[in-house]
Amino acid sequence: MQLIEAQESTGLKMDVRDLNVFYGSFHAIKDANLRVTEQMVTALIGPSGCGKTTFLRALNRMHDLTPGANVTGTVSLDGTNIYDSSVDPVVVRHRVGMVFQRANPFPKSIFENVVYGPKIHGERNRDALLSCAEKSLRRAALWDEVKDRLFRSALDLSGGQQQRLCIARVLAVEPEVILMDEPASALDPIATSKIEDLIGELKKDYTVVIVTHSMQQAARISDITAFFLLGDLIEVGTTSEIFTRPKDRRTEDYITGRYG
Amino acid sequence: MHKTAVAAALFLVGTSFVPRIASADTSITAAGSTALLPLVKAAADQYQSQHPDVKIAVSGGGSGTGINQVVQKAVDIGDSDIMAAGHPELVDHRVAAVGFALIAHPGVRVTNLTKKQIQDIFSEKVQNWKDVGGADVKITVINRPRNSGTRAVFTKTIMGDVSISSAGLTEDATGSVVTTVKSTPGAISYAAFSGTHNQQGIVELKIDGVAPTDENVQSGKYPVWSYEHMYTNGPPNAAISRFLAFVTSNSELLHKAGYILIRDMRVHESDR
Amino acid sequence: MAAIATPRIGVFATRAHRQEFIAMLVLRAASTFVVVAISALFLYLAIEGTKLFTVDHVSPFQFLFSPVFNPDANKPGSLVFIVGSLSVTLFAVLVGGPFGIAVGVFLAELAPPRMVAAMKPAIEVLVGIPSVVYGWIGLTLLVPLIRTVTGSNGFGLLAAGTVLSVMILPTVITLSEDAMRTVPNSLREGSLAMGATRWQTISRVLLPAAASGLTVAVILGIARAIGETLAVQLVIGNAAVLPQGLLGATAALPTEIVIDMAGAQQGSLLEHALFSMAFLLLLIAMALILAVRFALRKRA
Amino acid sequence: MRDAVLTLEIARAKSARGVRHRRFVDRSATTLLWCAALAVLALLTLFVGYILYLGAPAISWQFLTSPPSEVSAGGGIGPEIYNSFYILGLTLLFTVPVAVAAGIYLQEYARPGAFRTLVQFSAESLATVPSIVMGLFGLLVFVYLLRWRFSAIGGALTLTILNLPALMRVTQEALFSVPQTYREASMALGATRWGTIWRIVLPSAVGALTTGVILIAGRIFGETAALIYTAGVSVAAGKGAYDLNPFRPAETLAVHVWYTHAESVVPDVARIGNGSALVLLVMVLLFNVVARIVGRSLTRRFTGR
Repeated sequence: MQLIEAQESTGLKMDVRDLNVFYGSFHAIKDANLRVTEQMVTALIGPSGCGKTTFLRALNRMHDLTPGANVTGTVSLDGTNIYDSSVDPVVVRHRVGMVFQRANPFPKSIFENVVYGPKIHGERNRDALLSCAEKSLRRAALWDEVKDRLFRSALDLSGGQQQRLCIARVLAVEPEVILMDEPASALDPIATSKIEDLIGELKKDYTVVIVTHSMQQAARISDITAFFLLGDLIEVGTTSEIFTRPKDRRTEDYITGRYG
Repeated sequence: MHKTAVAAALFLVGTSFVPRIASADTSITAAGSTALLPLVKAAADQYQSQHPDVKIAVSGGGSGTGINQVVQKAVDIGDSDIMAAGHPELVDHRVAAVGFALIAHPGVRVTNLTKKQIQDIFSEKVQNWKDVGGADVKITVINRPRNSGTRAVFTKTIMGDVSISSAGLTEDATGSVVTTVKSTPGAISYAAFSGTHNQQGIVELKIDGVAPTDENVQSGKYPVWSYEHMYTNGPPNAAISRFLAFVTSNSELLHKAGYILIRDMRVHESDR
Repeated sequence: MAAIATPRIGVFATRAHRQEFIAMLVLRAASTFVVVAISALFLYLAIEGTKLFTVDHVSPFQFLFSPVFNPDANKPGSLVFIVGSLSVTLFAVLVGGPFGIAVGVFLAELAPPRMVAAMKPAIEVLVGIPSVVYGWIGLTLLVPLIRTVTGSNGFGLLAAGTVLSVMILPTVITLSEDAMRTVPNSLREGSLAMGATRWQTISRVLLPAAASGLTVAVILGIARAIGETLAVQLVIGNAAVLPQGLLGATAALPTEIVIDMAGAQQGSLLEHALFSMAFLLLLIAMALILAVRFALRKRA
Repeated sequence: MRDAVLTLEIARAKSARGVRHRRFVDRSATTLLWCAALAVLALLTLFVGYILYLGAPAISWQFLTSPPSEVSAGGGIGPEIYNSFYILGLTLLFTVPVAVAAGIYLQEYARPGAFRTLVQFSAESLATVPSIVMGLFGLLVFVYLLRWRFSAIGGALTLTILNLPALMRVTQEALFSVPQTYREASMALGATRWGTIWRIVLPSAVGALTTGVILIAGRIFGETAALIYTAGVSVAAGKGAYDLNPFRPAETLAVHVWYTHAESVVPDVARIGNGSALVLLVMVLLFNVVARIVGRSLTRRFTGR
């Protein structure tokens, strides 16, 4: 399957054009272009420090929070540039959720963590919150493990459970796109495989963009792969293309293990 | 945070009404001289217990503050040890007279000094007690601050044209003067009878052979005394007049606090 | 799908926006208040503090450099108080400074965790002890001690300086500990790896690296000392003469203010002179803050 | 060949001496630093012990509750204790909201720029203003300008300004200690900045914040120089001493220690000073202990730890 076919078969969710990110004078992302397809998993791969995470954080305006970071170019979500001055970054983040490299549950109960999003968006009804919590935790394949201790501290969960809780927390906001920044990098193999299974499930309803340092993981779970090197987006293609017939020499070198 | 802010706002609004409510009662405020403060405070305590409808707030601050505040009508009564010069609008109420004693540490072994000796000591011409007939102890002079009424009286009645050396220690007020004289060997200072008569551990020196007693002040033999003033801005209203009369006439209280009734004085300021 | 430009969940989003707006307003107002407070303070004291020169036509030179303080005779020379303030502060910094830095270094570099755990609350308590209690201890313990040992009357520069040395300790300790902790660990490891002893590491690598932070610690110690009022007033002797050696009684700017303010009539030369002293203190404090900024900028 | 061996031997001997010398210096320095630290603890123990020794005989229920005396011996410190708490309460009421708000602004909102620099510089300057100078400012504004006379509220507002910078600093440090990941997680879920601060950052910081506030409360309790010319040195007589009206002179305990020594004429100055000093010291210790306990329990409650 060719990239173009794949993207046309569903729909275009996000369109990144001429994206540049600077940290002060450091040019972290250089003229990147990427189309993110609806209901597919797009994996961003590349060696450490190549700008994958920086690119990902540009997709829901997280750079707004970093002093000194500057973004140029356009990132369209359903045709609207999220960097347009009329756009509210809060609404962008509402629609484009994010899961971080390290699980970062709030120092609150499991329940409070999951319903945090609905609460800040105005849901007050406790029954609604409870059912939302259950739904989200079930979708994140965590319900059975935590249903008896919903009101205990989230910090008592294991690392893998915490990360799934963070995914459940994002799901509860009902975003359209979920950004994941190496969500399994700090987890053991069993927890990792659970997360990977979960991502497979999620793409039925959501658009997922995932940063990963593991090529195997990208191969296992993604439909489309983008390869970054030193701030340049070198090549985008369907995952099978990238892993079997990379067009660029540098991509091939990386796939075959010539970079770290 | 919201709640705190709202509470603070409400509180501010609420408190701004309080003075108005308070002023519905008869309320008298006095501030100023700390030499007079004990008397005014004690008098206010007694007066309020007899007249529960009257509220009297008394505070110190010093004679200067008392005069400042009564000039600005910030208080009803300004207490002062000294005459308020340059303020014709103020009405002077002399409420008492008070004597001032020269006090020394007991270790100096002197009980009497002449006026000349005192001048020499305070101008630092004499620096050891043995030169005025006492023990071989270095003299430590303790003064009151510049605008102290006590110092003014002492300067006027004893020092005359001889200026006080600035090398001596300075203590704020009667109380600390007494404490410091007690604890410092060789110390000498001056303070109102109200602060010295009931103290142990100090000697009250005779001046030219005359003992510092109320009787000697009343008869005019003892030179160091003055009137205590309570100033009002313009003539006082009825409530304030009654309180002032109470202060002036309460002989038991005056005696207890170490002051002298005006009517007991047989000499007057003008006689000196 | 609605455009993101208009909030998706309309009513909630606008509510959140309203809150955000109000919060921003309140927070900015509070911050502005800080600016207003210091500006008003500076302005007021500047006006009151210069009346001595504008209303009474005293020359600033006389105010700063004449040792004759006799306001009744139009002579408000404040040299005595300025020198007094500088002497007690210098004494405090010379004694309390090295002592405080030593303890700060100890806490950052040598102290076992249990010792740190014991020292932290102790330092907090030292900060918390009211200055009037320090003064009281000075008055009832230190002054008699000095009197017994030296035969002077006990009040004076030595007593005031000693009390201040103790009072600036917490400031100097805390700030120098912070300064030591900000030195990167790589320097520490680098030095130790070359076979330097711990003390060599501290004295030759860490102390120079933390120099600007330590300077700040000392400067803020000075700021604490120069404005201290009651603890000093109780033990310095309050004699309007230049200090005659360590045992001599003298007076400092804050102590002179607190002693004579009560008796000063509004608008009098004395009152103006006292406000000039307060303004001078404020200017010194500001100068110290600028010095801190300068010291920190050098590091950056 | 022999020469070379000899040189090596000498070098070894020399360096052995060098090592011994270096070790000696290291040990001495270590000992010295230990002594300095122990001296601080000893100093504190001395102070506490001394004040306890002086003050304990003066403490009685009667001393703690009865009104002060102006003339005769036997005065107590009841109204002064009340006023200390009253002014402390008023001060916290004003200063905590303002300082926390300004601290939040500096730590969470302000971008580097002229305004932030100005606020920060103002706070630093305010922090070094000597308390007697602040007292004179209070005298000018509250007594002369607003004509409030010596009043509890004038004193409290003076202390409010005096303690703003310290409380701002406490706020900033408490906020700084909240992990950045909490903020990112909350914002990534579509929370506004204020929503994030209110629901995540402040609850996580509340323990540290409260500890800091109580520690500063301990300092406010003992403040003296700024109050002499603002809240005054007198208390009303009788029941009026326990007035809730903030527009009345209100001598605090710390001021009373100074005032009794400096201005009053009672014969038992030493007893009152000793007893009051002890009460002040005990309060400081109490504030320290309470700060830690409350801070810890709040942290536990708000973060589920």
